[in-house]
Amino acid sequence: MLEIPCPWCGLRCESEFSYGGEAHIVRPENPEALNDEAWADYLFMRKNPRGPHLEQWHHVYGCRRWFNVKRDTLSYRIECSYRVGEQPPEGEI
Amino acid sequence: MMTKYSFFNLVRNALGHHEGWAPAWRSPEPGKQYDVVIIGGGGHGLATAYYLAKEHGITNVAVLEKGWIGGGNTGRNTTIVRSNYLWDEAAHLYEASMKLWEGLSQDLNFNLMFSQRGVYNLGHNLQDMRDIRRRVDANRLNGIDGEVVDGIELKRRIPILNTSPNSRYPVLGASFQARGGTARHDAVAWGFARGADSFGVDIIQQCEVIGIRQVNGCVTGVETNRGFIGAGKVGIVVAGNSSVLAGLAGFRLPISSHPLQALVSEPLKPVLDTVVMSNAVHGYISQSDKGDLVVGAGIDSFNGYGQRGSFPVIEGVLAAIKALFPVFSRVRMNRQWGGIVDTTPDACPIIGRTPVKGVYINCGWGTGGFKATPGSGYVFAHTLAQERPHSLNEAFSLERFTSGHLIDEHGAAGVAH
Amino acid sequence: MSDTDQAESPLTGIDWSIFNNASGVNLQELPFQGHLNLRGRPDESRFTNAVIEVLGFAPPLRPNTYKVVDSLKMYWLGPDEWLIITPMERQADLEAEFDKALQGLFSSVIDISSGQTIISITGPDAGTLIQKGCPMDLHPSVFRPGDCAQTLLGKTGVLLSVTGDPPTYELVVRRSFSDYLGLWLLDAVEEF
Amino acid sequence: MPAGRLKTNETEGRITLSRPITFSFNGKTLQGYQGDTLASALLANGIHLVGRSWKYHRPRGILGSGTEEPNAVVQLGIGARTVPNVLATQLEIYEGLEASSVNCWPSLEHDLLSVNGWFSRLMPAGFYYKTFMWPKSMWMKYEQAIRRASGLGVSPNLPDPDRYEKTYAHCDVLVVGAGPAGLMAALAAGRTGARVILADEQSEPGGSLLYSRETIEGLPAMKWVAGVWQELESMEEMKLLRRSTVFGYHDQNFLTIAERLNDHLPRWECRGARERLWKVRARQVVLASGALERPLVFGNNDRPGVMLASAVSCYINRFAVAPGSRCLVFTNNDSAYGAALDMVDAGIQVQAVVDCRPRPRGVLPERLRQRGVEIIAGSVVVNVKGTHRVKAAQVMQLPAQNGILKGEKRLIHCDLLAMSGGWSPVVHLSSQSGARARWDDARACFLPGMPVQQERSAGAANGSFSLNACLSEGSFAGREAARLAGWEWDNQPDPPSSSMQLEEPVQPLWLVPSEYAPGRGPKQFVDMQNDVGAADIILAAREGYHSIEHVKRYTALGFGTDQGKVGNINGMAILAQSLGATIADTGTTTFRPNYTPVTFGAIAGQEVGEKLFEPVRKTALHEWHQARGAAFENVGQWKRPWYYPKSGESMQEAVNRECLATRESVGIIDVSTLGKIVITGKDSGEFLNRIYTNAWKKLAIDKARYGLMLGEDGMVMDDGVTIRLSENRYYMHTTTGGAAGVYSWMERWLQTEWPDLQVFLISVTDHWATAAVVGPNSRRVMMGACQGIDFSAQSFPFMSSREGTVGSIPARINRISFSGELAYEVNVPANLGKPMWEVLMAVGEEFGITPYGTETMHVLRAEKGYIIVGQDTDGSVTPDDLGMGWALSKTKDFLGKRSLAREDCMREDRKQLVGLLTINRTEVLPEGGQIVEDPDAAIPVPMIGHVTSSYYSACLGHSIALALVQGGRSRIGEIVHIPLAEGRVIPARISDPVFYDPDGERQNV
Ligand SMILES: Cc1cc2nc3c(=O)[nH]c(=O)nc-3n(C[C@H](O)[C@H](O)[C@H](O)COP(=O)(O)OP(=O)(O)OC[C@H]3O[C@@H](n4cnc5c(N)ncnc54)[C@H](O)[C@@H]3O)c2cc1C
Ligand SMILES: NC(=O)c1ccc[n+]([C@@H]2O[C@H](COP(=O)([O-])OP(=O)(O)OC[C@H]3O[C@@H](n4cnc5c(N)ncnc54)[C@H](O)[C@@H]3O)[C@@H](O)[C@H]2O)c1
Ligand SMILES: Cc1cc2nc3c(=O)[nH]c(=O)nc-3n(C[C@H](O)[C@H](O)[C@H](O)COP(=O)(O)O)c2cc1C
Ligand SMILES: [Zn+2]
Repeated sequence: MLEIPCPWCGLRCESEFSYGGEAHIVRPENPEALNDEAWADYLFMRKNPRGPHLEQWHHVYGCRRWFNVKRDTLSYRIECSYRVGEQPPEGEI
Repeated sequence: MMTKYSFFNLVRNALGHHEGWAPAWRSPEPGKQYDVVIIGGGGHGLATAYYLAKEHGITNVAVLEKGWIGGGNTGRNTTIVRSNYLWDEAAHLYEASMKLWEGLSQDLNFNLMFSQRGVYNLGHNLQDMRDIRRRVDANRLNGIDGEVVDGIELKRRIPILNTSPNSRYPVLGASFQARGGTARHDAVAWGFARGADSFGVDIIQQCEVIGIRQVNGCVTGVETNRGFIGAGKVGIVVAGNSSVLAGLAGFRLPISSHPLQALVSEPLKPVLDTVVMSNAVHGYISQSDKGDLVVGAGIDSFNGYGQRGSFPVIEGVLAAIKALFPVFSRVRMNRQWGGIVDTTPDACPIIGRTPVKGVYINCGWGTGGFKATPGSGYVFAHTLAQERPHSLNEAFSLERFTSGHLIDEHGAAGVAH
Repeated sequence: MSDTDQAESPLTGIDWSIFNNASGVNLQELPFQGHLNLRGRPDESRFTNAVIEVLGFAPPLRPNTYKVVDSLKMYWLGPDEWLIITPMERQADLEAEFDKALQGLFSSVIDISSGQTIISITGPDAGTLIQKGCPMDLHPSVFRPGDCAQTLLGKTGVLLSVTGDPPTYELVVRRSFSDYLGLWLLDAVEEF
Repeated sequence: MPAGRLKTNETEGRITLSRPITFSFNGKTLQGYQGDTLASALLANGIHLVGRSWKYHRPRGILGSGTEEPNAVVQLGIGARTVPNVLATQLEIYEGLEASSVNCWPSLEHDLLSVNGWFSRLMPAGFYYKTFMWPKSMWMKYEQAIRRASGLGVSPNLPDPDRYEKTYAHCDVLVVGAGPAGLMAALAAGRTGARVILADEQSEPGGSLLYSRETIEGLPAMKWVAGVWQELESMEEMKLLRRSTVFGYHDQNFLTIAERLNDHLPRWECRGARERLWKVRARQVVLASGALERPLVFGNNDRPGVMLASAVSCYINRFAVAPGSRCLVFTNNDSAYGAALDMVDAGIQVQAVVDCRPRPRGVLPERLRQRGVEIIAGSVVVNVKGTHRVKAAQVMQLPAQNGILKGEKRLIHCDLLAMSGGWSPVVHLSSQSGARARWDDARACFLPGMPVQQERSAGAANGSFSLNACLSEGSFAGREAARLAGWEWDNQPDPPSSSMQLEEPVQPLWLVPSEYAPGRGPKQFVDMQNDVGAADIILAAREGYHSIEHVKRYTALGFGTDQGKVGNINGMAILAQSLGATIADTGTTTFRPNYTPVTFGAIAGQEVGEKLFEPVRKTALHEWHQARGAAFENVGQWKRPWYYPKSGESMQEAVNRECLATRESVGIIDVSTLGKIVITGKDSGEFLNRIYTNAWKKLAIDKARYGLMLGEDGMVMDDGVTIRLSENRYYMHTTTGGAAGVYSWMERWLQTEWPDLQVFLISVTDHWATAAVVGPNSRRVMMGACQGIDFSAQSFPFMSSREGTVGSIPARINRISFSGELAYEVNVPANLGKPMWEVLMAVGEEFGITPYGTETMHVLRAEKGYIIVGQDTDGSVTPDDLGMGWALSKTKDFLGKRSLAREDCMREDRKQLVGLLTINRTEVLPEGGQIVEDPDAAIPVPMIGHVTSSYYSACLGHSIALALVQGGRSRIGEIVHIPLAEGRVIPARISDPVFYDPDGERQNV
């Protein structure tokens, strides 16, 4: 069971959270202006990297905040978490 | 020429203290140039190579495997084979695979221990039962065997199943596919490898693809940890690693790779002679020929390439198994492990061309592609050889995510093994 | 809410008598309290001032802490969310005072008194009992008086807080899950 | 005292002679003592043959003395409490214990399937892949026979009556193993004040000291252990767990421990739970799990009476049992000499020590020589005679030429063969934690790899085999772990020292050479439980299975309940030899949980059964429904009344009655389970505009509107009515099943995408109890029950909301309808739900107010063509498919809108929601039934849709259904067919989905 640092509550067990997938996917400003490819890209295409990943988690049984985590998808190690609106940490990603 | 496996040959070799058996496949050094390079030596990749040679006469083929063949999901799945999928496109594809299974041991001259002991998908609420009826009726009209079984009949057939109305999610009934069952997963990889090798296909293990070389948007070969290997066409069949390979080729996929866990009990004398799956309580179980109960769960929610997941999933699945089979409470779990499953938004595979000319992909089988191994290899070989999809995989193109023509198997395949 | 005499707490369906035999733990429902959900932005001083004006004290700003002042208990739930527990008879007044004080502010106060209930667990084994189903570290050196946390107990979310030495705990649980939680506690207490 | 029991006094060994215990094995009543394991008690009774092997059904005895045991697998007990596959070496005996051998029939001594042994030449590794293929149809028969032959123990066939506890735990330092290293680690960490958990799987602490004759600080080892234990027990923050196996090391220092609480007790002494699962988050971990002795791989090395040398010591010193009377020792290292000395001192005749090393000269060999025992150096045992028990062994001189030994074969009689092939540190947990074990040539073993988590190994687990090293490493590791967890204490005393002497180096000996090439002579077993011989591994390599993982899967090496604890390293070495590679190249197979098997029950815990498997969510009115005899339906986690049968009524009759009563007079239903979310803040209207497909800003206060919610993929996700309570406040209803998902979905958009919107969401589902009063007489009921509201159609029109009281209870009343009837939803705080409901029932009595459940609700809504998301939709349905294009705003963006413009969503022939009227008006279509145009078409029959909802409508006197049909709206009037499984086909006519009151007059009255 992972131990996830909520930016508000600190380290908590994975079972208190739900997973939200890749972070920093921005909803297009004006969807109608996009062609089908661009829209499909936003909807479905994901980086899904093997290694460092910026992803969203929701502290659903805690403070109910959505936040971002930098986690390695191979080692499962979590480098850090940061709030929505904050910049992802520097470094390889 | 491959030595034939038979009882007669077994006796003959016994007299020679089994010193005369030839390797099931060669261990060749990588060649310089192949007509087709298949990346990924799982069941699907090896089957593709086999059918390329057998059905299309294309034998200048290499299968590149970064580890050992069958070491990916092929070697770590719960071996459930069935073809009772909901939507026509999926049902036809899986049924084609089922038909291949039915003669595969003989075709490959390798006993895959394909055991049609039947598969039950349990229903626990009214909506489950509606979905079961819908799927079974669709299957029947598509020529796929299936029946709806009520709780009483289910209890008669599987007396150790808990069908009490006083459980949290009582079992109301099930769908049953008699032709479904299990197969010996490792043997599938080995059988296809041996078959492909006998046609001259090079199976190259410990060979990891680390780049895909292109000229003017057209593939010319692959970079590997053992050097460059030229290729006319490249087929990517790497399951959980699909996004990584797509990344090397310069495109993205609608895929998330997740851990999917499974576990086995200690070996027991025969006690469960069929496969039982439940979506609602998230667990499925069968008993292998060796005697261990093989138990599977739902995916871990997070993306992961670690071939391991989190403990709560194991707790959940064993609670589910205990709820369904209270008699197994004192049985002990021997080992647990995980694979990396390539899930798509519609729980259906992607088979076809990619934005890079000459690069084809076969992925997205997620939690349920073992059953499709022969069929997937068959249609992918066709796609590679003819440079256009087989009618069975036409609907499974990458373009469907743009057009919106998804084939949503989630309802039927919440745990789609 | 006017007639508490007609009111039924969520836990009426549970027979607690087994707890009477448990030596190490005591359990009690604290029904019919006022529960107010308060939302607002703590970086707006008008908001914090309004809270002080109504309650007489500032909202706890440190995550996962609570304050008790007289008969009021105020929990931090999130960076813009608090729970205020008041005696039932003060609840309506408080709500009205808040409505007034918060006029024109991005904020809200909402009565959820019927939506949850409180269980207090005391006794030397109280912590051990809760630890069976709660993944947080409840050691008295870690989870200390003044701390609270929204977390899991068994398969339901709870708001857990601790006071005193030996520690005693209070659980706030949603109404529709309280029956389950009651059964869970009855099962878990068997060994004590 | 039985034959095999050594003379001993009370203080020697760990058994208590004053407490005899009676037990039975294979139906025979036997005696042992408190402190015995089943294995020691059997040996004391002279019983060596305990089981049959998996494939060849060879007779097997006891090899080891602990978790490593591959052979002595028994079935414990009978009935509901039977346990399959228990290790006799781990099972503490208790009064009345019954155990029996597995995998043999009709009896252990005369096992029919031992004929497999005769055919074993036909059964090399993987033989089944090569045969049983013809004729094709026979495979299932062959398979049945294979299944019957394999498997070990028997599953219980009754539900488990026992209880299983679970708990979370947290600590600064978790120490695994209470041998000398672990005890010192716990002591050093505990003395700093850190929170420590010490877990050991054995019944008492001491680890290998339990059978050691060494002294520590001048004390007999176990005296020293007792002192340490006492100090540990006195520490406040020390948790000592006995009979507790750390079986999994997961990510982020999460470890799982199975504590066995009752398995060592007779039934009548069992209290509480059988097992407890500990889920531990440890800041630091010390792995002091010791080392396992390796067997040697020689001919017939599986015969009963062939044992690990350390096990022999253990039986003598710990259990006061002589496992034989004449022993031959075979070794490649010094430790077996210790065992030989133990035997000599216990009065067991040691025939000789066969040592493959040319000149064994250590302290221990010298001591043994002084005792007059012959040492046959530079030699090996090549074969064992005897079937059910060792009778003699053949010894030959090294070196081998081309792997073959030539020369004299010396036959030595013995009834016990003690072997030692060296030691393998238990690197299982460190490997599970992610460290890659590394091969060490000097010590001929794998050592723990570089830690990737907060862990370290100490003692034999770390490859340090001397007791002094174990003590000091343990102490250092414990201290270091505590320090890293933030605890320090400078005054730690120096670690104690012991009497143990240094040993000479081991000489690796993998496949023991003999006069035969491997595979030509007697079987040389590597993995005894799975009957994997050296020849099988060599065959696998010959056939191209070169990876150790392939060899594992082809031969089943390490696949058993023992997970290859003693066999794997030998197997890896033999593979390396046959490939001409090094063991470091070959590597290990992957170490995975569980270290030893753990019951499903312990992992499931008490989260099973009707009450605790999943929360049962109940409304405030649950007890009322129950008292009225409601049948319940699971909807998500909720229990909802399904229908209320009166005595003797069938479900259909009850539903007919409920429907008619509602349509004709008045019905009442508990709809408290609907999700309810307050949306507040000045941007609430804007937020709703984005979330819902239709427009919200212009909705008047106290007015309600139906909303449709889509996923970003354009598919219908949820629906419900939302009411505007005030300028900046809305009250949203979601579906019962969708509530949690919708809430978290909306929070996500707000928090991550639109943080600039001033909106708060508060879930109030649980706060409100809601009753819907439905039917033409509902207004009368409301007027009778409520004060302060004018119920006239003009002042309280359809789709509006008012506040008032029901009885004396403050209530919000919404005039909305899911049935097409005049209807009101009464919301009160849930604590007052029951009195509210009772008021309504009382007032409604004169109108025959009828409570109804979800089934009637479904019929009523289907008569009106209202959809249920999740039943009439399946994740592939757009609003237009449902005929709800009217709900899509053209002027604003909303979630999912863009997706609707994709090619596939615009197809003409998409499936559309329609009604179906069966030609036979009483025939109810099966829900889920497929729809075809031509029932006689050849398979595959093209399907044009399916039935989503289907009921008998008592009010219409007709069966009705909703269906999704390709291009359905343009087919109204056509006849289609629904083929049933039994071959019958039901014809039906496509109709408009609204069957009842199409103009909506009734709800507007
Ligand atoms: C626990 C679990 C249970 C399952 N249960 C079932 C079930 O019951 N029924 C069912 O039908 N399906 C099941 N599945 C799914 C099924 O296992 C897979 O869909 C299927 O085996 C995929 O086969 P594959 O050949 O595509 O992939 P794999 O077997 O994973 O093969 C892909 C190969 O590609 C190799 N590779 C990756 N990257 C590179 C590279 N860069 N260069 C070279 N090689 C590379 C990998 O090493 C791997 O060997 C389960 C999966 C899991 C994990
Ligand atoms: N003469 C030799 O060559 C030789 C070789 C090996 C060991 N030894 C001796 O053995 C002793 C080793 O001491 P040590 O403390 O390192 O080990 P140990 O073997 O004394 O103790 C290890 C303990 O850990 C327990 N254990 C192992 N895995 C566990 C798990 N997963 N969960 C719970 N408990 C677990 C075992 O039951 C055992 O009690 C020393 O006395 C050493 O001299 C000697
Ligand atoms: C169908 C199936 C049955 C298995 N049966 C056993 C078994 O009886 N014993 C065992 O130790 N492992 C068994 N395994 C698990 C393997 O040992 C191994 O854990 C799994 O293939 C994943 O590989 P890995 O653990 O090497 O990563 C089985 C695996 C599968 C897929
Ligand atoms: Zn939080």
